[in-house]
Amino acid sequence: MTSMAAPAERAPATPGTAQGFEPRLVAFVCTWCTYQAADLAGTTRLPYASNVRIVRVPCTGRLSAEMLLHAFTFGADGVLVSGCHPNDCHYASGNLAARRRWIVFARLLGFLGIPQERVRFAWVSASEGRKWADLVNAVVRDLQEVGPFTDYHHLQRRTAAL
Amino acid sequence: MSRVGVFLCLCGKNIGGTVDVTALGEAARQMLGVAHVEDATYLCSHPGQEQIREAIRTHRLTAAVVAACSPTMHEATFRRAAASVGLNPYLVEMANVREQCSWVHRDVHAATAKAIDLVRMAAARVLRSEPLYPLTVPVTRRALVIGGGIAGMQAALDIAANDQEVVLVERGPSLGGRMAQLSETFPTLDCSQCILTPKTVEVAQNEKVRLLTCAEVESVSGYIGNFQVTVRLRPRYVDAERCTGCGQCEADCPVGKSGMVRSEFEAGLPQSHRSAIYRLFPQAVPNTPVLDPETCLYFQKGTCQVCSRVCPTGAINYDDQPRTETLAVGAIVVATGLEPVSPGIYGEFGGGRYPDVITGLQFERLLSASGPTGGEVRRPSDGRVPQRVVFVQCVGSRDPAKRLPHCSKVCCMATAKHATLYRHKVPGGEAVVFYTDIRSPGKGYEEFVRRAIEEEGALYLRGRVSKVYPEGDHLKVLGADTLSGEPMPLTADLVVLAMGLVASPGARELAQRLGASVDEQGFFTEAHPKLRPLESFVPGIFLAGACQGPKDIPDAVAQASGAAAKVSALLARSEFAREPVIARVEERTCTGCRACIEACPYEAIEEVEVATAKGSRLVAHVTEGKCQGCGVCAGVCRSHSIDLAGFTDQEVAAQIAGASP
Amino acid sequence: MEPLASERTPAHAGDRKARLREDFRQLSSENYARCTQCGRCTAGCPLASDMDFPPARVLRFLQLDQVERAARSLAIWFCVSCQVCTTRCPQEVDIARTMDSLRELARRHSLEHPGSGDILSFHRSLLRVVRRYGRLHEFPLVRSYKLRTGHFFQDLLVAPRLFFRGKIRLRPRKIAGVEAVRRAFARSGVPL
Amino acid sequence: MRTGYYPGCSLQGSAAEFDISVRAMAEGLGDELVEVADWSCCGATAAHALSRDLGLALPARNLALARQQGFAEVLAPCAACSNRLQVTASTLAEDARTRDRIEDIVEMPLGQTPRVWNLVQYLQAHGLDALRERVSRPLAGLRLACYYGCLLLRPEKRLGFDDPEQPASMEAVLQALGAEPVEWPLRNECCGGGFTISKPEAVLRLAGALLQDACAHGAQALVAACPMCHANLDMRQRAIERALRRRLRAPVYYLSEVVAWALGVPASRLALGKHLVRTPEPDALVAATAGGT
Repeated sequence: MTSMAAPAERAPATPGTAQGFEPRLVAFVCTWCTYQAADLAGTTRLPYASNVRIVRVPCTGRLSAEMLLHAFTFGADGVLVSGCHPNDCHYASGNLAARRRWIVFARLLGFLGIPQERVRFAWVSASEGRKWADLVNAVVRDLQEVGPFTDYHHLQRRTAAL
Repeated sequence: MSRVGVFLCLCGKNIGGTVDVTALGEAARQMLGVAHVEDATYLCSHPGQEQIREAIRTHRLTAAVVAACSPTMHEATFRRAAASVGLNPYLVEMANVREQCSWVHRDVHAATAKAIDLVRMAAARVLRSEPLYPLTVPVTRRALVIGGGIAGMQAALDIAANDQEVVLVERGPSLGGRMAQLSETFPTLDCSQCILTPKTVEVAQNEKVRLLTCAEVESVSGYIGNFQVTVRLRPRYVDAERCTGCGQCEADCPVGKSGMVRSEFEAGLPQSHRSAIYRLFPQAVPNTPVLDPETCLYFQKGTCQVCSRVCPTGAINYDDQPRTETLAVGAIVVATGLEPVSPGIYGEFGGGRYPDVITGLQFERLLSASGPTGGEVRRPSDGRVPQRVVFVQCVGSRDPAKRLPHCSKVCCMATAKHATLYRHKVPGGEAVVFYTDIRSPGKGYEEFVRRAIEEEGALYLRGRVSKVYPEGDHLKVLGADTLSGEPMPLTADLVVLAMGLVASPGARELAQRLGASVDEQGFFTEAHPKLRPLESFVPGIFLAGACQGPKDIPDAVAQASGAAAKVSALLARSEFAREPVIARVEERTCTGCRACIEACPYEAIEEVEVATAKGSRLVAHVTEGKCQGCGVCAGVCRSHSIDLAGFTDQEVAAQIAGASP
Repeated sequence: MEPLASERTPAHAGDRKARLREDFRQLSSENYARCTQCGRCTAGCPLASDMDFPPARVLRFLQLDQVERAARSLAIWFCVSCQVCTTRCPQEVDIARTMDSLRELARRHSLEHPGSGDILSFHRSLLRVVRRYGRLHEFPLVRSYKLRTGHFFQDLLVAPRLFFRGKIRLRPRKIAGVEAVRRAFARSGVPL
Repeated sequence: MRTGYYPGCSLQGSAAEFDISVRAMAEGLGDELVEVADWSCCGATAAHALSRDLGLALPARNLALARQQGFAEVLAPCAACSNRLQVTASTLAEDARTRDRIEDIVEMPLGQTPRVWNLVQYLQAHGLDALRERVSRPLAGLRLACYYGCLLLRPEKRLGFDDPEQPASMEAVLQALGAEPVEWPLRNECCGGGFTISKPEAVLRLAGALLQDACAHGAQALVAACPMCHANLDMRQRAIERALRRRLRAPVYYLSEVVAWALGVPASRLALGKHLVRTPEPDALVAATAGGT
């Protein structure tokens, strides 16, 4: 069962504590598909890792590079961006616009010294509650492998007012 | 100086059982800008809402955070409550601590820690929020109904009954849908055609209803109240104005005489055939035949033209071309219905391989007085009257192994009906039914099934069938009776498979064009499984009948009328208020780089000239009516000059910052 | 009458039932709650008519946590591993594997149904020959089977025809790696 | 082309003619079969019936041997052997914990295992068109019933070989040889498998039904690819005739026998005489029925 495989549902320990490291995961999800999927996971009571903090936007196309960087500067060890499946975007093509942007953005990440494995893009539709739960578990597990991300914390003050 | 109120809902034990609400309250009190914290067992209840109103008044709150269920559930509720005491509804933010916390985490510490973060995120966000005021948009007072089955017709008629215009788009050549193929209907056994045809005529004659057949929705743009729909009309090759429906063409068509083409309406029964120019059934509405170029000798071989020669009114037009038409409508009803699973995916039953293994729909046509056998039950292979018919249920239903886990809902009743009608038509015959569970909720349904068993003498065996295969000129059915716990191999003359039901072909593509979503079986997803079963996720697009899930006739009709009522309510007003979540341009910093204009999926942004000290320059401008609030423009703007009201850069940034303690 | 899972007393050292359940869980990871008792396995089973309980009933026992009853059944021995049940199960329960698991369980706790004699003897004779030579040889197999079962006259008509067609080798040879094979037998801990 | 060859125990004994014809067939295809050195029994139906671990360990040892000896592909003509080898390979591939346990049992690494072919897959790998071209004695006018039985097809999820309900791969091979495969519904049903000796009455019933169905659909002979099936259909046929009180005398070819024959391998090298039911050369069979017997 998924919950078995899920990382321990303990309060996220302060990143850096070697043992039982509980990563902080910020998830940017679109309101029409993935947010609904997360709700569905709830209504069907599918347990999953509690490490995730959801930021809801109308469409993943709304997101800008700054927002993701911002998440890292405020202590995220990883970022998950999930919207509607291609062609299922509530706004016709917003998710694809986003997708195109990430291709460019991925390079920027590297340039800024953020390992690509810390940012994950996914497509989860409103009917895929199970997929959402599995996705979060998988990402959190991966982040536990990669370990805490501290390089950006010193920027916190400066970028506080974006 | 802003004063944020934080309201914590225990939702009975739903939240309170997993999240330590006391600790949550303590933490909330420490949060920036929080002036007041209180909790309640059910905030959404009347006393709960009153509690919020009261607190806003007495503590002079300038914003509120409600930590409760998903905003999809109750955001509107709480915003209304706030608005009623003068707090701008957009200064109320929800923290989803139920669906996305207490229901998915079991450890109290983890859940509480997360809940605290969620509340902090919401509080930080709402501090950056500003009051917003609803926009009003004009409403096109015309509805589009997609699908001319019983649900679509009912919806169209009900909307028309409110004196509102309806365009009914049907993919096929005539009205009626699945119901037209049924012989009798359970549980009353009245003839399907007899109760259906009056409705089809009603639709055709209603001057508020515009009927487009051989038509499919090609593209949809716009939004609630203001949809632009492009419809593609396939050529019929028969001029409806001239055609008198005499049927001469149909009668003389050599393809029809040859019996080469099986009739789709007869569910492909081998005994059935149709002409290349044909009507689905004699009482079809419209009564104008349609020519099928795939099977027409003239289109295939360039010779024949018999139909145009025999047509007394010269209505045949081989040069007929496809057309597209764009309609402006305020609301859309989807009524695209369902189709049976193909028997081909069950090789072990040999449906489509062994002639005397047929589907339930094919059996309907064998029973139907207007069917290929004139209502006599005769087997496809040799025309003999079957002395034992074995009905197999749950073929393509309740079968996770075939990725069809759902119950198709109507098959139990349909099978009981088939067994009953067979016994009426072949008194000496044996009807044996293999079922998994008998599901007969519905008025008079259980009684109907019991009658089939007790009075009609159908033998019901609880067990699924493993294999069906020919043995001599009979069929061997390897079944089981799990109640006696014995294998039950039977010999049969005819086997009827109750095929499971999935959304009709093209539903998925249509959903994409509409921006709506469907489930694994292609059924449209409703906006809320319990409270909004008639609406799709897309405002202004409603669901009627089996496109939303398997349904019998009464259910389909009921849902159609419900959807129609919603449409009428929407079209009753010439204007309607919509969410003020739209893009706004800061002209002073806009560089006119056009990035947003390229990015906008709705062509809602254009260039306008603004005066400057030294003449003028071009900046972006948002057309409020067109903007759907996706925010793609704000995502691409390099100078942060275009922002999305309700999801501003500042609000999102604050929410992110709030995620860290 | 065995208790339902819900009524089950916590396992302690002396609790044979609990040990049985534990052993079974180890051998089979199937989720028997998935079975809807639709009977498709029974319907397609070529041996169902010879069994004391049809396959679906054996699964029912497991749903009721009556593991011992399932392991004591004759059905599990009459299963010929044709896999029709597994292939056609709508709920994707691996019934054929379950029969394997129950047979192994029955062996470990010596719960074999008395009627399993011939089939079990054949399996055992076969494996003993394999353990001895590394490969199967029909002559010692049939000899050992007949000794075990006392069916001395079975196939007396066929045997010579087989022999004269050179289908039975009288002098079986051992393979080089026979020791490795024997160790594999030992480690698998299958009682022969 | 150099393919590993895992004959399996039956082919060394009661199914010797199967072994003979497979080797002849491969030669006819210009392929070199190299026997996996010191192979051991796969445990067939008995091992997995009594012990999960032994049921995996015995095939695993042979997979590991084949790997050590550098075979990328291994042909296991016996349906039971190919089934056990393939099931084991896929189980080990997907379940690391089991793999570790079995590695300890067989004292050999099991990380990588060779691709195992059953007889039909082997021919498919050669390409049916290539086969068609090599045919020198087409089986024209010969109506054959392909018998798949269980082990070639099931468990579908692990073997992924052919549609377990309406298989057609053997028919395709026979068509390439010019024969006329008959469609008969019981071709994927069980013949009684390993119960030949331990539960003969069941075998008589099941195999009997199969033989009758095949004949009822106009087959002049059956084609099998499994020694167990062959034993039940051929060796037991007299007993079946007695039980049914009906004369069948239906020859049961091994697939490799008809392929080899069509490729021009002289009958003298095929040992058809080892079958218990008199089994003429295919062309004789055509002549016989043409003569109207």
